[in-house]
Amino acid sequence: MDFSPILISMKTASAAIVFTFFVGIAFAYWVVNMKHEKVKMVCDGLLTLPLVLPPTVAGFFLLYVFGVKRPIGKFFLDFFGVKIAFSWSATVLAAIIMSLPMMYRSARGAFEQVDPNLLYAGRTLGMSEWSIFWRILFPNALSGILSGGILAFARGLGEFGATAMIAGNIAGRTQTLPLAVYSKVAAGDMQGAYQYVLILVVLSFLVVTGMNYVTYIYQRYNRR
Amino acid sequence: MDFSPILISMKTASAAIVFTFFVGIAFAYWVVNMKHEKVKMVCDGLLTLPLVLPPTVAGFFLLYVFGVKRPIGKFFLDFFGVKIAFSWSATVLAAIIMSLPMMYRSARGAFEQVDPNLLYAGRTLGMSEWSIFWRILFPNALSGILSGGILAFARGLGEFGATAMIAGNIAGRTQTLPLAVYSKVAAGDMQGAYQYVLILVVLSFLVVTGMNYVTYIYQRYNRR
Amino acid sequence: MKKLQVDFRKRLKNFDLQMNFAMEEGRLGILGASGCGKSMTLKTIAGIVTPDTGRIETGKTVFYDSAEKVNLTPQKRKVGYLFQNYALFPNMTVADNIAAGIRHAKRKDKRHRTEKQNVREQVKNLIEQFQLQGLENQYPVKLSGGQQQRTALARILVSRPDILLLDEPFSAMDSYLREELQIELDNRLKTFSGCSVIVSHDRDEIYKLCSHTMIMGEGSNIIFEETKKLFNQPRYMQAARLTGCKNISKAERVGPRTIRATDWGVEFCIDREIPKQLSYIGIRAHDFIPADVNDQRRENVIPVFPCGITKAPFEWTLLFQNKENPKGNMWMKQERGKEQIPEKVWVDQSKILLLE
Amino acid sequence: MKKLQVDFRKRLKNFDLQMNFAMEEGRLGILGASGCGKSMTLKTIAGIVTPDTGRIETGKTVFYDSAEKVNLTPQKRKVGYLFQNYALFPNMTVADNIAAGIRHAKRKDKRHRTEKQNVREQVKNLIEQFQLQGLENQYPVKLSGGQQQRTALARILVSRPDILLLDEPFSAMDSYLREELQIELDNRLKTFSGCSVIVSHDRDEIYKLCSHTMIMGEGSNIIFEETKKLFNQPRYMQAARLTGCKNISKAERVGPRTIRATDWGVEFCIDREIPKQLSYIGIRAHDFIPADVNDQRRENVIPVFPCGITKAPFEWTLLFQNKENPKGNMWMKQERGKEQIPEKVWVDQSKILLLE
Amino acid sequence: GAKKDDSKADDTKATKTEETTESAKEEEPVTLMVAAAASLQYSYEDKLIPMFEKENPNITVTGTYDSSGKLQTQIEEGIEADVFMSAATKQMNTLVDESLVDKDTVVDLLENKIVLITAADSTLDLKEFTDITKAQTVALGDPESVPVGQYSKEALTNLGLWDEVSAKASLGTNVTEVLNQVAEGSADAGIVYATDAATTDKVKVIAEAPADSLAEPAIYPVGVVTASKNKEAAQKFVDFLGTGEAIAVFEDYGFIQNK
Ligand SMILES: Nc1ncnc2c1ncn2[C@@H]1O[C@H](COP(=O)(O)OP(=O)(O)OP(=O)(O)O)[C@@H](O)[C@H]1O
Ligand SMILES: Nc1ncnc2c1ncn2[C@@H]1O[C@H](COP(=O)(O)OP(=O)(O)OP(=O)(O)O)[C@@H](O)[C@H]1O
Ligand code: MOO
Ligand SMILES: [Mg+2]
Ligand SMILES: [Mg+2]
Repeated sequence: MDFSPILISMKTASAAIVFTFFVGIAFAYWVVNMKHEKVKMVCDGLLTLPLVLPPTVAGFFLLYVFGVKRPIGKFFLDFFGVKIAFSWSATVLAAIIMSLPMMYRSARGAFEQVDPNLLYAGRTLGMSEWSIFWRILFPNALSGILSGGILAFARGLGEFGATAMIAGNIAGRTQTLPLAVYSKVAAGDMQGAYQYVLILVVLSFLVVTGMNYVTYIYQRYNRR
Repeated sequence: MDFSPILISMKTASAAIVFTFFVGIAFAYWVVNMKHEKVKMVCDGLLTLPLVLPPTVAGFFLLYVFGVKRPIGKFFLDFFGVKIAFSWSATVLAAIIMSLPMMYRSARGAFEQVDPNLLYAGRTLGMSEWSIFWRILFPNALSGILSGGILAFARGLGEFGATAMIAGNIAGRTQTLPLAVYSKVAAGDMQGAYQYVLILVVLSFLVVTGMNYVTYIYQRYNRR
Repeated sequence: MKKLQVDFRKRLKNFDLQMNFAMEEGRLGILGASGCGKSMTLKTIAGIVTPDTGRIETGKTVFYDSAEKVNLTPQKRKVGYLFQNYALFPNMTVADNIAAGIRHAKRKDKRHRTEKQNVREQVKNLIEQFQLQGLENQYPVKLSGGQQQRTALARILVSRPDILLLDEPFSAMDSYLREELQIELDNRLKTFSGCSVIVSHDRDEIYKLCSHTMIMGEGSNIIFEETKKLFNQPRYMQAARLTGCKNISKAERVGPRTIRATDWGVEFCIDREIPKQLSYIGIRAHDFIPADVNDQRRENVIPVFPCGITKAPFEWTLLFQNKENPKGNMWMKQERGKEQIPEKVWVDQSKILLLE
Repeated sequence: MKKLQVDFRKRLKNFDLQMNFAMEEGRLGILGASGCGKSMTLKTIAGIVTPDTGRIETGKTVFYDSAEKVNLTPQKRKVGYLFQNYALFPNMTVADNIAAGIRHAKRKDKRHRTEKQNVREQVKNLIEQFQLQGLENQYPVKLSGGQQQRTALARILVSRPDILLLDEPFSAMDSYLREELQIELDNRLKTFSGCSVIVSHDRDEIYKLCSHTMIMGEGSNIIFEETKKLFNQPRYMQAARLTGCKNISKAERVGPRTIRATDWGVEFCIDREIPKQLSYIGIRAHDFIPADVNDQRRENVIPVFPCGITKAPFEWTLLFQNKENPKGNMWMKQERGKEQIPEKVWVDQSKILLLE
Repeated sequence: GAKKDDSKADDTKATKTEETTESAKEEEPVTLMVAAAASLQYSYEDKLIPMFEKENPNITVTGTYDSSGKLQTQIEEGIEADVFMSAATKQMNTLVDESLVDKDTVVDLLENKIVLITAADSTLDLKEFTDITKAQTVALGDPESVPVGQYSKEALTNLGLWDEVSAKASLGTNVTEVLNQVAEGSADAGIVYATDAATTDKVKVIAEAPADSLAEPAIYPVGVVTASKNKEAAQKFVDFLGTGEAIAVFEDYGFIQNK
């Protein structure tokens, strides 16, 4: 069995979740604090969008945006020497785009459930908005945020359609676990497919349970 | 342009969200109230699972479970005369399985953020657990739950891989919008694809915004 | 017949909560220092917190018994519990919050129409009694503290509990409203056949409302006594302090009828029998009486060395020490009007509290 | 120089909140019925609620000015606000909650080490002062009501605000602790150069702690006065009621020096000048004095028809009506000891409050 | 049961590493990327690439396998493939027209047969290709995007059956789907390449499409991508695929040499 998909998948999912986690939270914070109700709803709709597109189609659009021949892809290539499409960064990009809505949405719901008096209290105590965010809003929304993180991580780990399109299925470079599973299945090698599926499941199981455990430990204060 | 995919998708996503919404909430409630921390974590892992499987692979498993030759599929066929695979019910099944983790996870996070004193208060007032759930826990977790609902709905609307596998791609019967988009894109008919994508986006946008609006109206009590 | 018997033990972080008391019909007031376990005790009775061992029962039902593994749900206990922070449902208006407290008879027994009518009427009555008119459709975030508390009280009373547990029911109300609602509650409780437990920091409130009073030390009940008796003869140092005795001093017996208050450097003569376990004495600030310079009394008279004066609206407080042997401060309270610092003060020996 | 000038208007659901007052150094107490807008006023000053129009400023800074479109963030206002429900951070221990209040000097100015040391020390001091020892690492859900309130107080004081806004700072504490902490706060506030505003339902508390008192009616300030003066001459009916005057009656002038209290059916003679706008009179329950049967006084003496007696620990209350013209109830309070129902009571005409 | 021979593949790999280290001094090491239709993956990975690398120690070959249509898009969008092998001429022709593949290098290397399949344990008594009309549900590749779908449609149209069949057809988005749907009995019958049918024993082949039903046979063309930076090596690989040795391997996997 080839172990490279495991490594690639882990690297991809980890890199993606780090980005998604913070960016998703940032978007959620930004949208929650919007004054204008209509703009808010529109932004929300836009951020939820990648979820309704079939991943393959989302992959297409990504390819049209980040392909080496398209302006943005070209820009990255020319100025940073980074080739996005068909490289490892493309697997990360796909995972990010497909999991961001979950992170964003979960974080938003979580923020909305926090008692606003706590935030006011922080403000009158002279805490900066930054530390109010990190020390009050964030920890008190943690359950919901971690739920989102788990969703986003799992989605990133399982991302297939968009990855196959924008990153290709290059063994040892962009072949993630889901792609490897797919390849095995396509070749009728169910045995091999099951092995990869098992790894995928165990991996995600470990991470999810680990995240649950962290929440459990961290939220001592909520237990009675 | 063929309009049947629109209808099928709408029917599928609606049917799926109704099921997912309540079942996801029920699972969340069940897991949140588990006494045993370890069992809790394991159940959580299992319920998050479908998210890490590439949809196509998830479709496989569904096919293996609900195929007419397999016990469950056979049971349905023999006793109810329902052939799950290749029917409209299969599109719904695929949408449910793929969107359930989001609903479950979001609802769980939302429940955990509700002040337990409110539940105790309901109990001492003699409210049944049933009405405590619907009149206290649920409305106070609404932000998070609706976030989950939006995620789940969008995911159901966009579900492609598992649907193609278990429901097939039968025009007018099981061809949902994502499948139609995929066909168009794969055939290089970008014009046709854009039309369907537009419909998909508008549809999900309407529903997401509608849901946001409902939350907004419903949560008057939270505004100051 | 005992209406409420409580005997349990529960480990808390800093100490063990160990309660053991029984009460008949009537009202029990609980006084205790902040954090001594008053709210926890109520929560245990209500079934929100499960004790480690013990037994809690009413005449009718066993709520909890660790030996028999009984642990009724809060619903089945029919206990009304006023949370210290009210715990109003944020998603319901005032009227809905109150209506949420109504325990419905079995659905099928009544016609739905009449019941709905009934609910509306009950809620309306309570809203009036608790002066919440105009706020029926307001949500809790938009209520003032006192309004929240009144809503919570109304919600509990409408649920017709067998036992009422009130955790500082009037703390957020202004004195005027408080007195009105105390009278209101008093009247309601007169028609209430079950027993009720009231936690309060206001000893006057307890005195007015409760037939019996329990004093709690850290984690356990020290005294359970008829209210009047307790306020007159607190017997324990904590009880004296919590019933408002300002002057408490360590004391030792130095003669057959003489006690020395070591903190103040004063000796007192007592004609009553002096209990063996005496270790403190207490004198209420009101019980010091200015003595004329030419007063003939010799016993229990203290020459005054004044240290400070504070004035409250209707009384003034004198802080003084023993002029001949200045040590700890004593407090003396006087009604306004006679605002003159006396040379000596006297205390009737029958007013001196002998405490354990 | 005015230290705090407040003048704003804000639509609330049931009424408009319209406040206009200015205070110099010192402490302002606010008394007002439940729901009249006290907490809202504090929130507006703190910057949590934005008024519709107006101007709020201190000597140093303009907090809010609708005309100039100034609206400082709460952070910049440096206002310490004690929330009525404390608003402790549930995710932080007691110590962390208190430390959260510390405003850091610009990071680079100090060495990190010493600052950390400093924080720990400040927190430790406050924990001791507020008697929270042993609870440093407890989370708020596990604190009793009083412990929560003390933590919140400590957290605010550590943030060294320019202005202190305390919303019922001692409501959840038992009387003993309350008095101790009042003294503690009093001392702290003496060294505090800014001004502070205290909302309380306890008029004694206001009397003890505040140099000035403001009485609020529904949505506006009725009086702003030196505390002592206000308690002696409340001038307004609401003020009299909120400063604890039990007996208030509608009144009308019936002669050059005669007033009839229509609710009680009693006439009183007054030698002072009687204000034009007189519409109520008030008599404090303590100011009725038992008159001997053979008393020679003829004016302001009421024959007593007793209706009820209640006893508080150190005083008893007599409810009575005018025997010759029984109408509304009057309250009379007496110290314990002289527990005899008098035939007549007399009131010193200088003690009769003439109210608008 | 897939056809593969792990032990042999491992052997060749092991020898290759040794040789690469030796010959590295002589020639610049080159890495080739082959973009090939998914159905070619196992013949490539297990046999052909190891064989080629053994012959050319300085060349390492990596592969990306997916549906031909997707690969076409990816080449259009600049994937750094050197060699493209499609499962149909349509994609290759498009790329040649766009000058993305060198016209001169294109070879119509292999031919594949389309076959009618049913589940191995099917009770339907199908005998001929035209019996497909007896099935209640049919799984086909999507003619718009899946090469085998195009051929299926063409064959059925020529046989005059398309209208009847398409009414009860599920158009799979890839061949794997079609295979599994038939194997699991979701569809009573399906049409796939003979090579696909050979990857699993859960389906049985009923019949090949009649010879005259296809105007042109199903051709697998291969060519060098214009943008390739290693054209020489790429051409070497294409040439290697045409050798008898390589053709023999393809035939092992069920392909037929196109003549
Ligand atoms: N869930 C809990 N777990 C462990 N300890 C707790 C918990 N809740 C409260 N405590 C601790 O138990 C003690 C008693 O708390 P309780 O709330 O009963 O006090 P209280 O007597 O009601 O005081 P107050 O008058 O201030 O409300 C306190 O020291 C508190 O810190
Ligand atoms: N966010 C809000 N929006 C509109 N009205 C509000 C809001 N919050 C409170 N109110 C209303 O404003 C009035 C004043 O409330 P506030 O909290 O200031 O009362 P308060 O004087 O502090 O009373 P208490 O002594 O009971 O705490 C109340 O009638 C309340 O119902
Ligand atoms: O729905 Mo997908 O395209 O199989 O990830
Ligand atoms: Mg308490
Ligand atoms: Mg208030």
